[in-house]
Formats: sequence, structure tokens, C-alpha cells
Amino acid sequence: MPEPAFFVVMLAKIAVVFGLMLLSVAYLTWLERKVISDFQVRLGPMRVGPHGLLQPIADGIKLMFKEDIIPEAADRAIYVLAPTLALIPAFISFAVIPFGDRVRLFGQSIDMVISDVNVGLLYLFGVASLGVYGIVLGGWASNNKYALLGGLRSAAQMISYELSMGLSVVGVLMLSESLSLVRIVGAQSKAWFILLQPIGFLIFLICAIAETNRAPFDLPEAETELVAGFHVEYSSMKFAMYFMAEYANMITVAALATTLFLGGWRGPFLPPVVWFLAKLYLVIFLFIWIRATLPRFRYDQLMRFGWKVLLPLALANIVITAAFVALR
Amino acid sequence: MSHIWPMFNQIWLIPVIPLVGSLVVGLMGRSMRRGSVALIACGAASLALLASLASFWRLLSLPPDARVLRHSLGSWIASGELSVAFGFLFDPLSATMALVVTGVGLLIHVYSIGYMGEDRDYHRFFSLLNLFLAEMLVLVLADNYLLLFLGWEGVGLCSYLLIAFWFERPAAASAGTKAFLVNRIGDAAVVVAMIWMILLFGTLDFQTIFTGAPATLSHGSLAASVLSLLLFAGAVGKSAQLPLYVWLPDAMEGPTPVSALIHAATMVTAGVYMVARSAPLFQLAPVSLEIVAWVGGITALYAASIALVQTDIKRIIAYSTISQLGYMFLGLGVGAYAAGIFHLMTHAFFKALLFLAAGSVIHALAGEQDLRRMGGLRRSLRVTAGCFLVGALANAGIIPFAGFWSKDEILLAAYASGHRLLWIVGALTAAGTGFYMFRLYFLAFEGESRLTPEAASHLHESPWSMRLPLVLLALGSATVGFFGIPPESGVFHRFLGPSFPVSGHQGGSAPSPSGIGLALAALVMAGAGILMAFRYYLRDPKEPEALAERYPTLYRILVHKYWVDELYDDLVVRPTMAGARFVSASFDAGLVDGAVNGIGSLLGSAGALLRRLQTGHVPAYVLSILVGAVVLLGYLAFHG
Amino acid sequence: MEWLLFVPLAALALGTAAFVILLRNPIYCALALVGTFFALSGLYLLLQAEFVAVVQVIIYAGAIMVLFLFVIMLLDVGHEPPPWLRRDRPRLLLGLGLVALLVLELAVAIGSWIAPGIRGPYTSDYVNAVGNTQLIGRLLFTEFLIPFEITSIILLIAIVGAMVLARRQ
Amino acid sequence: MRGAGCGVRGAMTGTVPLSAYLILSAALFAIGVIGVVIRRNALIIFMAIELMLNAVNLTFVAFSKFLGSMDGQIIVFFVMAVAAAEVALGLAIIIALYRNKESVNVDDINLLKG
Repeated sequence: MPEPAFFVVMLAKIAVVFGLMLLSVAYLTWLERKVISDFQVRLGPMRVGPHGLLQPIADGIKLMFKEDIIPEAADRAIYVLAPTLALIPAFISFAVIPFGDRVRLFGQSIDMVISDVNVGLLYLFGVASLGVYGIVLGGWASNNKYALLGGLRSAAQMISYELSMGLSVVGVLMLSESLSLVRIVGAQSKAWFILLQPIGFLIFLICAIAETNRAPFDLPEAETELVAGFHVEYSSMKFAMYFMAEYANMITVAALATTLFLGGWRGPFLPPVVWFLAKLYLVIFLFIWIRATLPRFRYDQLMRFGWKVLLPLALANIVITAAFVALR
Repeated sequence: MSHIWPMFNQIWLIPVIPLVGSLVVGLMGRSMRRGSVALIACGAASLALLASLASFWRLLSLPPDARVLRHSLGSWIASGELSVAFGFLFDPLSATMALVVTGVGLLIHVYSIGYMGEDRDYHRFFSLLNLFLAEMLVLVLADNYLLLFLGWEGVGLCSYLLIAFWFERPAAASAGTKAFLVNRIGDAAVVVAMIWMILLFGTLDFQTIFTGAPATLSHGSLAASVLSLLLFAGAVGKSAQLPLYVWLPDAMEGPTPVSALIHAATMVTAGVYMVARSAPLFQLAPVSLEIVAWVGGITALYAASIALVQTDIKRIIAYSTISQLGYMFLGLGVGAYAAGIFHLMTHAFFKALLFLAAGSVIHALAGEQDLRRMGGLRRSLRVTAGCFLVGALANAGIIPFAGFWSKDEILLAAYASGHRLLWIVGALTAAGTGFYMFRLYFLAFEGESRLTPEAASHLHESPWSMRLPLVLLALGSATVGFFGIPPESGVFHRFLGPSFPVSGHQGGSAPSPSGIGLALAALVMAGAGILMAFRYYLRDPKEPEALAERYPTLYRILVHKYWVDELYDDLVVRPTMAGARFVSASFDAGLVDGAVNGIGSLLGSAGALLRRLQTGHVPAYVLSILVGAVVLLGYLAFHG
Repeated sequence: MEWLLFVPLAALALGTAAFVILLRNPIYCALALVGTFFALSGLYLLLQAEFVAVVQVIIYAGAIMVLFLFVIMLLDVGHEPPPWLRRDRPRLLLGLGLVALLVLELAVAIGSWIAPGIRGPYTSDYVNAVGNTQLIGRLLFTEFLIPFEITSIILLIAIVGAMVLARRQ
Repeated sequence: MRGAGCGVRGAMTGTVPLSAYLILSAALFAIGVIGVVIRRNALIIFMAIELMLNAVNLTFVAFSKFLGSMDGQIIVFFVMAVAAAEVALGLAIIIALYRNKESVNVDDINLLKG
């Protein structure tokens, strides 16, 4: 492929994916509100547009024009920096996730992935591990008790669950013999890894929820305990960035679950991208469902569960998978 | 079975099995029950026997000229030009020794179950027995002198540990030390010989040395003589020949199974084995062979003469061993290597039998060893007495028992090789042997009972675990001689023949009339000895004292064993001790201790000074690390 | 092309490293150090060591520095007075002098050193063909198996040690 | 045409030599040493030590590339693992220290005075 064409295609892919991500984030807020209101037998947003479909846009406009308050005693530089630090990893991690098969377009074969890195999965974990900075620093920079506590909680929680998350996918790696997500999807042509790695999938899902700070693992922002946790002092666009980061993370994690365990874009009849989105939204629906159903963990329960249940379980899963691979 | 065989006929298994047994029993025996200890130890011994048999079987399947198995476990020492392997060799000679060692060793193990049943350190005893076996097997299976020496020293160590097994007794402890130290003298000679061999041949491997020896050392050269004599000096120490025999009678302080093991299967036969193994070297040195023959002959007669008047049941058998070992060396010395090894084998059977039977007697009498307080035991100890009688007949060389065939063959070889005088010595020894063996038998088992009341009340036949080995050994003592019929060309000799260089008067020949005559003469001598014993000790018990009074000087010389122990004590032990005391008082206390204490106090005061550097202040440490880094890097950057 | 990436990354590394030791607020220092680690990660990518680059981010940026931040926040460490106001100036000057010497020596060492050129079998073509991660994995489980296992033991000991030390009596 | 501008362009477009990495690494190492010398906050000294470790890692990786050997990267892997262990322990020690002394200033820590 000639160099300029390569850059054009690359830029186009980035633009499309980024745009779709933003759109998805916006409408994910709507989706969540709608689904939860269904669970709670109410209507949810109905005013702005039909069935409240324009609600995200209205919210966006509102947030943009709100007054941006920076507390007097806050550490200004970090206070401003922190929301960006939260948002960036959420978006760039999507770069290695394949969302479709290779297609021929305008006489060129184009991979439906922004970049197929041979250490793709490690890259994802690397980027995911950076997400904690935005939260911790935001909490600290606010110079507020509740915010600091929320930040510290989130740091401990994310480090703890990242371990189990990393270990839960080792089984997948052993089966696919690659770190490249494209190859991992390729390795699932016969059977999705959820069938071979049910325990791994379960652990991954739980850890994914914890990593995205969602209920029942939403301790960093537990309203009833910490007012709003690490972003209690944030307002306006900075607050919106945290919000977007959370939903973007959700999409990424769901996409990762799809790619690692649910066969990625693979599926019959329908185009690959449709399959990919369908599975992605299925996982997201699962997240929302869990949020609507389960109460929040207590902090010590959360830690005990992570270290004493998930971690040993993930290790056992690795041992069993290794034995299986070795004997095959 | 056939599919297990190939696994089991690995020759390295033979010494490794008892070694493992020894480790298991030694390390974990304390927490095991006695039954388990005995089971493991005896199991290891019997597995070793099975492994030997398996390898023996494999050996037999080869053509007679190519009966050699080798197995190398890899390099042991590689230093400069010299490299020594952990290599094992299994040829007819090794096979014979391995079978004797494991076979007789196993029976002694079984015997020990009963004999040591009451002992406090049951597992220590069995661990050492197994180790003893393992070391002896390393010795006989080694394919080079260094590995042989490893086994050699290991055997010495085990003998020390076992003789001094009851180390609370001063006599046992000093007997162990004596055995160890006397052996050291011979061992030193072996070390010198090995160093010399490295210089001469650049290796310690048997095959290389023996094939290269005729070219390197010319026949009859001084070097060959000195080298072989150095090796023989080691054998003299290990096999208790004149003048280094003194440790063996004292070794009686150990438990009786140990005595049996030392005398029959392991230890003392090591010297004979080494000389036989080194036959190609001795063959180059007629002078050495002559010396070997004469040392053997004189020792045989000398030890037999002492045995005539001893009263301790085990001591008599001990001197008998020395005497019989003398026969073996006599055989080796006149070039009848196969005959020497044949006698080694038959002797292993009847000597083990005699010792175990004696042990059975001692066991029955609650520790009584003095012949003067025995008598008439046949009536209560039927099995023991019968077995002892078989052993005595075999030892005395009465046809058709084992000892006759092998001893006769040695005497025949001595005569045939022109050593008439040595033949006379041997025949006289045979007469003495007959006398002391039956003196012992009559005093202990026949005649009237002279037991002390407490011994009499304790009197009982031994348990089956002791009687069974006795019976088996008695069977062996009665029959193993038949392997040597006809003399010099029997099954045994044809099997063993390829291991030895052909010397002048070997090779099959039908028993000549003169040979039969000589055999008869020796038989008559032995018979005369037995008759004398019968006359003096059974028919007319008062006669010996009268005899002793008639020849007081001779009697005193014999009873005091020619005062050799006292002589050594004055000549060697006392001066050495005085020297050691002097060195310990002056040199050790002054110089060595002074240096040690001086270094200690120097370090103490230096530490007191250096303590000030320890400020506890981290930045100071950082600075000192930095200084070190700067100096090191400076050296590397500007100099390196 | 390589220089175009190297120079900014090197500048970033040096600049952030300088911030680490000059800034007074420990949080800023930690963040500057994260920046250094990112710059180094970029340099590793430039050196075709993808695995090391990613692991650098995961371990240093994602784990170690988060731990640092956590501790800094937990302990509420105050700002430190600038070095030039300290009392022990002689020792400080001695230290800086030693550092100057060290730098001089390093300069001499690098200046007098001659690059030997490629010697091993792992040329960039070969590494690209087999895959950097695959090669490291293979070496870790063959040639470096014992160090690898020992490392796992060290980590286990560190976990236990950290628990014991940090736990309140 | 190609020959003319080769000098300047060649220097800027060619591959980065090993010595560039070594100089950078030496500079980072020196900065780390200076940090250890001038700072009093145990946490920051610790960070400076990490900086030094990373400087050394850079040389390892650079040598690995330029010598065609994988050993350098393997060692970097081990250094990172050990660094993680070191940080876990070091921070635990600092926390324990802070509990007792209410300070992380190394000047306040001299209990090991001989």
C-alpha cells in the first residue's frame, strides 16, 4: 500500500471510530437511563425529542455552558489536567480492537482495526492501568476529604482488580497463542472462547465492572458515603469529561470482552461490523442490568472478594487451562 | 520377569541400592518401627544381591573371553590431564566378589535382626551395615584405582564406626580407633602408589594401566616391584597381615555380626581383592610376588600359633581369619590368583558361619565369651552346634568341606611353583588350624558344662532369624568347594580365569598322583591336629595345663601373642603420643591459638574503630556509596 | 525519521527527569517521573523492544507510580525546603562534586568506547520475523528459567514482606 | 542531487547510533544521582533511584538492539520485576517509618547509629 493512501485510510478509520465512540458515549447515557427506568417501571427521559432521544444533546449543551468552578484550595494544574488524563486512555485503548473482517474498498484491502499491534493485549492493559491516574489525581487535586477518599479507594480497587483481570485472559492467550487481538479473533473461528473459558469470562466480566467503577463496584463515587466521590468538586465540562471517560471505558471493556470471549466480529449472515456492535451492546446491556439489580459492595468485602476469591480462581483457571493445553 | 531383568542388571544399581537403604534408614530410622528398619535394610541387601545376580546372568550370557560389563556414571574428577570417571566394571573377579559380598552380607543382615533386636541404636546399626555393603561394593566394582580407594576408605570408615558401635565402652572405642589408625598406614602407601601411577600412566583406570604396564615398567624392574609393594602394603593393612594385623583381634569389640561382616564378606577381603585385581602389576614384579607369598605364609603360621592358646571364642576365630588370609596371600604370591580368590569365597562362607555361630553362643550365654566358662553346649544349642561343627570342619580343611578344596589348591600351587618351604609352612598351619578349631569346638560344645549359674539360666537357642542364616551358611560351607573340582580347572576357575594374567603353573591339568599325595599329606596334618585337640581337651581335660607348665616360655609367648601389641605400644604409640602432646602444648596452644585469638581481638578493636563510620545517617551512606561508584568507574574508565 | 522521534523523546525524558529532582511537591515529582517512563517507553519502541516498552508502561506507570502516588497522598507529605537553604551545605557541595566527577568519568568511558557491532543472532529482521514477545517468552522459559522462577519467589517474598511491614500492630 | 545534501541530511535521517542512547542514559543516571544527593524526602530519593534503574535499563535495551542479543531485554524484564518488589517493600518501610516518626525526611532517620 502506498504511503499517502495508508495515512488517508488510517486517518479515516481514526475519525470514524472516534466519532462513533463519541456518539455512542452520548447515547449510552440515554440508553442507561432508559433501561434503568424500565427496570424501575418508570418512563425515564421523555421530554426532549421523541422518547427523549435528544436528551444527550441537551445534556451536552447544558454541561458546556455551566460555570466552571475551580476550588480555592485546589491544586490548579492537576485539577485541570486530571479529567483529560481520565479521558485519553478511555479513547485510545480502542485502537487495537478489531471491529470487522478485512474488506476491499476502492481497490485496497483495509483491515477493520486501527492498528494491529503484536502486543495488542498488553497495550490494552497498559493503557487501562493509566486510567487510574485521572481519578486519583482528580480526587487529590480537589483538596476535599471525600474526593481524596474516593481517589484512594479507586486506586486500591483498580490495582487489585487489574491483577485478576490480567490473569483471567491468560487462558485465552494460551489457547490463541498470540497477543494480537486480530489473531485472537481469528483463533475463535471454531469456538468462541467463552465456551472454553467460562470461568475466565466470568472473572473478566466482574473485573471489567470493577475497573470501570460501575455498580456494584462504584465505591469511588459512592453517593451515599462520599457525596460523589472523586469528582465531587468538578463541574461543567471537566465533570462531563469524567462522565464521558466512564462511558467510553464501558464501551472499550465491552468491546474487549466481545473480542476475547465472544468471537469478536464473527457471526453468520450479517456483516461483521453489525455482529460486533450487537455483541458489544449485549455486554453493555448486561452491565446496565447488573447496575439495576445489585447493591453496592462494602469496601472490605470488595477487597476480600478481589484478593481472596477472584485471584485464586483466576490462578486455578490458568493451571487448568495450562494442563489442558499441555495435554492436548 | 524377563522384562524386569534388563532394568535390574544395571551394574551401578548394585552399590547404589544399599547406599539408598543406608540413607533412608540412617536419616529416617529414628522415627520408624524396628520392623520397618529391618525390612528396609535387609530389603536393600537382598535387592543388591538380586542386582548382582542379574548382572551375573548378563555376564554369563557373554562369550567367556568377553565377559566384561562397564558402566560409567560420568566424570568424577577432571583436573588438567587427569580425569577420573565414576565408572563401574563387572568382570568375573568383580562378579565373584559382588556375589560373595551381597550374599554373605544379606545373611548377616538377617542374622542381625535377631542379634541386635534389643539394642538401643537399632537403626544406626542397620544404616551402617548397609553403608558398609555399599562401600565394599564400590570397592569391588570400581573400574579405576581412585574409585576403588573411595570404597577402600569408606570400608575403613564403616569398620571404625561399627567396631566402635558401642562407643560407651572404652575398649570398643579404642578398638575402633586402633583399626582406623593401623589401616591408615597401609592407606598412605596406597595413596603414594596412586600418585605414582598418575605420574607413570597419566590415569588411574585399570584397563589403561594394565595394558600399558608391560611397556612402561619392564619385567622385574625396581619400579614395578616398589609400586606393587606399595599396593601390597595397603593390602597388608586392610587384610590384617604381618605386621599390621593387630587391629583385627581387637575388632572383636564390635557386635558379632560386624565381626562376621568384617572377616567374611567385606573389609579384610578388600586387600586380597586389590592384590588380585592388580595381578598384572604384580606379575611384572617377581620379587613382590615372593614377598606376598612369604608374608602370607608366615602370617598364616604365626596367627594359627597364637590361636592355639586363646580362650576368647571370638579371638580364636579372629586369629583364624588372619591365618586364612595368610593362605590367600600365599596363593596370590605363588601366582595362583584364582585359587586365592576361591579360598576367599569359601572362607567367606565358613568364617561368616563360625562367627555367627559364635555370636549365637554368646547371645545364648548373655554375653559370655570365655571358653573356660562354656562346655556341653551341644545339648541345648543343637542347631548352633551342628552348624559350628560344619564350619570348623570347613576351616580345618577336611574333605569334602569347602575349605579343603580351596586350601589344598593353594598348597598345591605353592608346591608346584617350587616353594617347598612354603608348602611345609602351610601344612604346619593346617595342622594348627585343625587343632585350634576343634579345641574351640570341644571346649564350647562338648564335655562337661562349666557355665556360670546366671549364664546357665539364660541359656536358650537363638531365634529363627539367627538360625536361618546359620543353616544356609552351613549348607554353603559344605558345598561351595565343589565349584572348584577338579582343582585348577573347575567351574569356578574357568569362570574366573580370564580375569587374571596367565602365570606359569596355571591351566587345567588332571590331579597328578603327587598332587593327590600332597593333598593327603595336608589332610593328615589337619586330622592330626584334630586328634590332638580331641586327646587334650575332650578325653583328658587336665593335660593342657600340664603341657603349659612343661613349656612355660612357649606358652607365655603364645598367650601374650608374641608381645607384639606391647612392642608396638612402646615403639610407635608412646613416642607418637608424646610428640603429639608436645605439639599440642607448645605449637597449638601458643602459635595456633595465639594467632586465632590475636585475629579475634584485632577484629574486635578494628570494629570498635569502624563503628564510628556507622552514623545511622542515610545521606552519609549515600555519599560513601557515591565515592565507591566514582572510584570504581574511574578505574574502569581510565585504566580498564 | 529515527532522529525525529529520538530527539523529542530524549528531550522529554531529560526534562521530566530534571523535574523529578527539582520540583518541591512530591505529587508533581511523581507525575514528572511518569512522564520520564513514557519517554523511555517510546525509546524502547524505537529500539524495537515492544514487549519491554509495554511492560514499562504497565509496571512502572500503571503499578509502581500509582503506588507512589497512593503513598504520597496517604502520608500527606509536606513540601520540602529548597536544597540551597539547607544547613549541611558542605556535604551537599561534596556530593555535587562527586556527581560532576561521575559525569566526567561517564563521558570519558562513552567517548573512548568503540561500538562492536552486531554479534548475536537476534538481528532486527529476525526479531521482527519471530516476534519480540515470542522470543522473550521462549528465552524466559528455557535459558532463563531459573532466574525467572527465582524472580517469582522474590516477588512472593516482597508481597509477604510488604504486608508484614505495613500492617498496623 | 542526492550526493549534494547528503552530509546534513544523512546525519539527521540515518539511524540513531548507540552512543546517543548511552549519552542519554548517562545523563538520566546522573540526574538520578543528583536527586539522591540533594533531596531529603525519602520518597523522592526513592524515585530518583527508580530513575537510575531506568537509565540502566535504557542501556540494556540499546545494547540488546545494537549487539543483536536478547539478553539485555530479558535482564530489563528482571530488573522491572525486582524493582516492583523493591518498591512494594520500600514503600511499606516508608509507611512504617512515617507511623513512628511522622516524617519521611531522611535527616530524621538515624536509629542505626553505631
